[in-house]
Amino acid sequence: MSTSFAPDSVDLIARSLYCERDDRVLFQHLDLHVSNGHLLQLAGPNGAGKTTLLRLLAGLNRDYDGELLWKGESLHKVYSEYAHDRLYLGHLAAIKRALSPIENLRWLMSPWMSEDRDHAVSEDQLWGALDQVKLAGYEETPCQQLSAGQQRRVGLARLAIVPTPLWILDEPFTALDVDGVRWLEEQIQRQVGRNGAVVITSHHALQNIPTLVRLDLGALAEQEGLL
Amino acid sequence: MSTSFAPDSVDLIARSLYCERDDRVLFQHLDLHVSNGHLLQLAGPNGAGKTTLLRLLAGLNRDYDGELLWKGESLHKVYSEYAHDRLYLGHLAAIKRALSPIENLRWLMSPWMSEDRDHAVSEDQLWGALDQVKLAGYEETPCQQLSAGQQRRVGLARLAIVPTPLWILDEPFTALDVDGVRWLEEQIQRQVGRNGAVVITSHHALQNIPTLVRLDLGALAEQEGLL
Amino acid sequence: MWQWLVRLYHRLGSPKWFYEITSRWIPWLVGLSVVGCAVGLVLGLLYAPADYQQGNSFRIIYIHVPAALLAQSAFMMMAVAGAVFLIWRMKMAAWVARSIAPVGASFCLIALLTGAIWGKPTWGTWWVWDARLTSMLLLLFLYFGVMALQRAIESEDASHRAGAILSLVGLVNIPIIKYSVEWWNTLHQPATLKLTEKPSMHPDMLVPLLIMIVTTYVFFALLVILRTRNEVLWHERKRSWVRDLLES
Amino acid sequence: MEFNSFAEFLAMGRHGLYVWLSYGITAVIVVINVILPMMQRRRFLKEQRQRMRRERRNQTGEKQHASST
Amino acid sequence: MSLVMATVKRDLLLAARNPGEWLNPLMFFLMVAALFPLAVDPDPKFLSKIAGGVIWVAALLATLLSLDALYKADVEDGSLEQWLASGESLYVLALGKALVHWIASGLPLTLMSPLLGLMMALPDDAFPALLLSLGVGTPVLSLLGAVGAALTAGVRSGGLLLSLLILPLYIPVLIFAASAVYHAGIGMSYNGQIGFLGAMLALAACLTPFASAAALKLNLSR
Amino acid sequence: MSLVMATVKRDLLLAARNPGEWLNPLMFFLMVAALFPLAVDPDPKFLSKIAGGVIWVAALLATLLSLDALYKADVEDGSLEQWLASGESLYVLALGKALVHWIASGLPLTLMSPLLGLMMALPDDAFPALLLSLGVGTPVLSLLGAVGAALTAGVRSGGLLLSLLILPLYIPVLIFAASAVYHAGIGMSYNGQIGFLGAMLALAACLTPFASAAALKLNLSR
Ligand code: HEM
Ligand SMILES: Nc1ncnc2c1ncn2[C@@H]1O[C@H](COP(=O)(O)OP(=O)(O)OP(=O)(O)O)[C@@H](O)[C@H]1O
Ligand SMILES: Nc1ncnc2c1ncn2[C@@H]1O[C@H](COP(=O)(O)OP(=O)(O)OP(=O)(O)O)[C@@H](O)[C@H]1O
Ligand SMILES: [Mg+2]
Ligand SMILES: [Mg+2]
Repeated sequence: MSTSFAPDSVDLIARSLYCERDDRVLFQHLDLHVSNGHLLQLAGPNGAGKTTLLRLLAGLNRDYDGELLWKGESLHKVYSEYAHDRLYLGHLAAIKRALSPIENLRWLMSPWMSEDRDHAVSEDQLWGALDQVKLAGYEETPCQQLSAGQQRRVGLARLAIVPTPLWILDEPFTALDVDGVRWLEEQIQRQVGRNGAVVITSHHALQNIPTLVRLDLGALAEQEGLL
Repeated sequence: MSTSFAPDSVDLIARSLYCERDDRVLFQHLDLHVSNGHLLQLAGPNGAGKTTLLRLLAGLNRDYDGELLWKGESLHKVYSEYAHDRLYLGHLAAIKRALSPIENLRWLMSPWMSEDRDHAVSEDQLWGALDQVKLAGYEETPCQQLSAGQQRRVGLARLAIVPTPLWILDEPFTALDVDGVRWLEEQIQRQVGRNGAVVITSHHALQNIPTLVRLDLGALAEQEGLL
Repeated sequence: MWQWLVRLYHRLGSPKWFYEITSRWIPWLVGLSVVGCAVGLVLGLLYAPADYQQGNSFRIIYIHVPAALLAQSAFMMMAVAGAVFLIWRMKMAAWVARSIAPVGASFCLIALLTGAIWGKPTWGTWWVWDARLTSMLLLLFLYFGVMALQRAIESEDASHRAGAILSLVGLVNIPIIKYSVEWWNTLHQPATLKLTEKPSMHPDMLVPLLIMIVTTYVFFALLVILRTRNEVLWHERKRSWVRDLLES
Repeated sequence: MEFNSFAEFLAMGRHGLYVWLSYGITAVIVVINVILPMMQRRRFLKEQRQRMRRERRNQTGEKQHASST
Repeated sequence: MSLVMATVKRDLLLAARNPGEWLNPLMFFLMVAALFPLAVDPDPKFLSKIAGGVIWVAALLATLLSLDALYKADVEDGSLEQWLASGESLYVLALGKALVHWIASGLPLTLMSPLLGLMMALPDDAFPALLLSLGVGTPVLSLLGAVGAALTAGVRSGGLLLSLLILPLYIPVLIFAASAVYHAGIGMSYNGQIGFLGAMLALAACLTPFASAAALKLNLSR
Repeated sequence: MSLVMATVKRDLLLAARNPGEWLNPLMFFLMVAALFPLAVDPDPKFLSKIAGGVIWVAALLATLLSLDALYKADVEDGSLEQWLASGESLYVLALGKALVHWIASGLPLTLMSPLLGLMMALPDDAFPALLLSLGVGTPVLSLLGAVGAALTAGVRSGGLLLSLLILPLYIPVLIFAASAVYHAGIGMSYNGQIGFLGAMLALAACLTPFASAAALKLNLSR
């Protein structure tokens, strides 16, 4: 596995995004540029539209006006390449309670495990990742017997495998205890340090990362007179 | 409505409570006494057993060892009187999305609205309570068109009507904005001030109430060597 | 007397006592089952005379009837155990009830299958919608329902209670189902086909049948005890006596 | 004895198939019912013994760790 | 007692706001009954013989499917917890809920049945028996089914499980009701069957709320 | 493509861990079929005439009810979101899910059907037709039903709604399949019907995944 990403591997541009829900404009004239080494935190009060914007950026929702470009091309045109280069971790963890952590992780990582790609993820890496998130010994226990925090960690283990230069994370600190929070902060720092990029929504204050950019959707809306 | 409760109207005693879940002892040798003017906050990390203890105290769960007494008698023996004297507000709001706030509130308050009780709650009080929680104008709107915070307020409106000397509240600050939090704090202060009692679980720091007692289940468990 | 009953009850409620006492019972139960089965089957298959109408196919009776009787009483026992659990919150009763369900269902299935096989030579068809057959089929479904419900509920205590409630509801309904099915069948259809109901059976036929019935009950007890012991071990795995057992 | 030979016993006067099918199915179900709890018990014992060994190892490990620091 | 009344009122209001709740079972009823002529034989003479039984099977399945939602929403949104917190009798609640269920499913179904009778060429004499048997029999289905609904309220994908639990218990109702309709069709008296259905109704109304109440408590003390 | 394979594997694993998933529809199938002799007439001669149709109606209803859960869990726990995030083809996923559904419901149902045939006194000649028609017809039911399941995955109490959407689409399958079994029973050829079922299967396998994929996207972009 490469320990650092190529300098041009992240290039996500949003131009004058506009989005409304239920007749309320969430944001307009929104411009963004995410590239290597960036850490972008979306902030704002409940209901400001953080999750909505994050899903637009992840390509999961097409209900917007404006432009989204990946490496200069429309994001939805080059979607399968984009999908391979970014990792999306949503509110929902996609964990099956009847399956064990390793089985769940195997399913979650399967897009990056096919042989024909370079840097295909190996089975060993999965076990290693579970070890990193303190699930060693629980690899084969059904997830329904794990606590809420442990279940979240199964999804987070993906971050320890790092196959993608861009991470898009929605409230990843949910349900984590102090140790877990520290571990996740380190991962985010490492990802930025090795020239990857992270877009994140979180009420948690991120520190120690020089390139951190905060985008406050609440303030933006006020500025545009949307409230 | 009386503006203050009789000095002996709250008298809840727990003696050497013991409770285990999934083979793990949550607490043991737990003694408690809640009486007029008390504010008891249950604290502790996730999974410490706060909700579990609260539900025991509310009489909603009988899966424990030890004694629970209401005015000197076994709580479950005098349950219907106890139920009339305490208000329980759980994680779940019991709001039907197809009904309007006033319809929901009417259902929630129905145990205190029957004519044959003294101090029966009147229809006017319901409308007044909705007004207090800033839902004036939304009384007849189906709840599915309200935001999450507004939906929580429908349930909280019950606190503005105050038919009961004892309140048992589980994380009542969830999803409230700054104004809402302030209002709820005021209500709790008023309830304690007029000689009522409150038992609450919350990660929120409660201030300005001289009688506040914090019970840290995490610390307790450590002390008993349960971890 | 009363004191003794109370003591017995408390002992029964003690998993450790149950485990230890059944350790002593098991060899006897195994022995009785094997001997009873051997004697019953030798008498039934070799020495009992052939039926004048059905010939040798009647020898299926030695498993069919015991299984059918047991399947019905097992449901009753399951419901009673469930009631004990619901009323006195005795955990042992819940474990016994859970152990009975699959065993009772197995015997129900045996009764159905052997009956169906028996039907082919006797009636010329594997299945008819006769009252006895239908109510047995419904009993099987009731068993399956209890088992499926117990499996579906994640919380252990809730699953025991749900199973107990359903088996009690089922118990009240069994006579109603049985009666209605009988009534239905006799109304719709003149009794073209009937289970052989001879008033008196030749003693050479009867004795092995009685032996087999008793043996089946003993064997059933054995199976339930084996399963219940597993439940006991699982639930008491953190107690010192199980740890000691594991050490040895 | 009702039968004169073993072959006759097997044939059961034309009903052999039915009789032996019944007894066979019954035998299978009975055997399953005996084996399942026994297997369950064996699995339980194995798992618990493993768990206890693991726990003991962890405990001694911790003690060593504590004494070394 | 006022919370029971409030609940009955609220549930009826909910059914009025969300007509799918009672229209869907009705449509299902019609469709299942319509499948038979298609699958078996559309000959009216043949149909008229099986009409009573088929209509009853369809009614039974429609009731069964609508039961799944009876308690589920209340468990999920905390209504049931509030109920238990109120200290009022779960027995009466269970009775009230079964009543609401019957008003929203059994009653429209009964009223709709003559239409199906016409479509299935039910003999003219059998119409009163059909109405009567449905009128007395569907409340039994609601009462018995409510027990199953309470037992499976906390279970994911409980729909099929509920069917498995409850179908065997429905058999006596089905037998007596179908036989009442059949006998009416061939001009015989069917008082006995209706009497049995009535007895079952009385029995179910007294006993099943106990079981429902116990099952509901089990969902709560998690 | 690897995520599709992983999903098929995972879903089969889930079905193995949770046998209720495929056992419950099977039980329901048996029970519904058993209702008819009880409700209509247990006379073997009569039953043998309606057996094919009744078995098919029961199979159809069992399939229908098991469909409800097909996508619901995946929508709720975020699996589907991950799928869309992966950029792989939803068409192939929809096909894979329908396949898993058939393996867990249609296939056991087909294998179980001879037992029901025996109990319903199906004519001996009709058994191959029953097996064949179920073998070819149930995959069509799974494919068509998956579209409805995808459409209603985000809807509460979608079970009944799903039935309403899908039942009309099932009618052609039911007609051809039941007629195949009936004709086989009276000793006539039934190649034509099976041919039609085969054609429907081919058509459904090609087209329905498009519809499912579109419906799934609709659930996601909330
Ligand atoms: C699937 C088919 C069958 C089922 C489910 C079935 C069920 C039962 C049941 C439940 C009993 C016990 C009744 C009681 O005393 O409570 C019984 C007894 C008996 N069965 Fe069957 N049976 C079936 C087929 C047959 C056949 C084909 C025969 C023989 C022709 C047969 C002969 C008997 C006899 C002789 C008894 C004992 C008589 C008595 O105690 O009343 N059964 N069967
Ligand atoms: N499916 C939907 N249909 C209509 N409106 C929606 C939908 N989902 C979200 N909204 C609205 O869009 C707005 C933004 O929602 P969003 O989930 O993006 O907020 P958020 O900033 O992520 O809030 P939070 O801090 O609670 O996560 C909210 O006002 C919400 O009411
Ligand atoms: N239904 C249940 N079955 C088994 N164990 C349970 C159940 N509900 C809760 N528990 C366990 O009981 C413990 C205490 O849970 P509880 O909900 O009381 O925690 P809490 O202190 O309220 O946590 P939080 O801060 O997350 O609200 C947890 O470890 C949990 O795993
Ligand atoms: Mg959000
Ligand atoms: Mg809590």
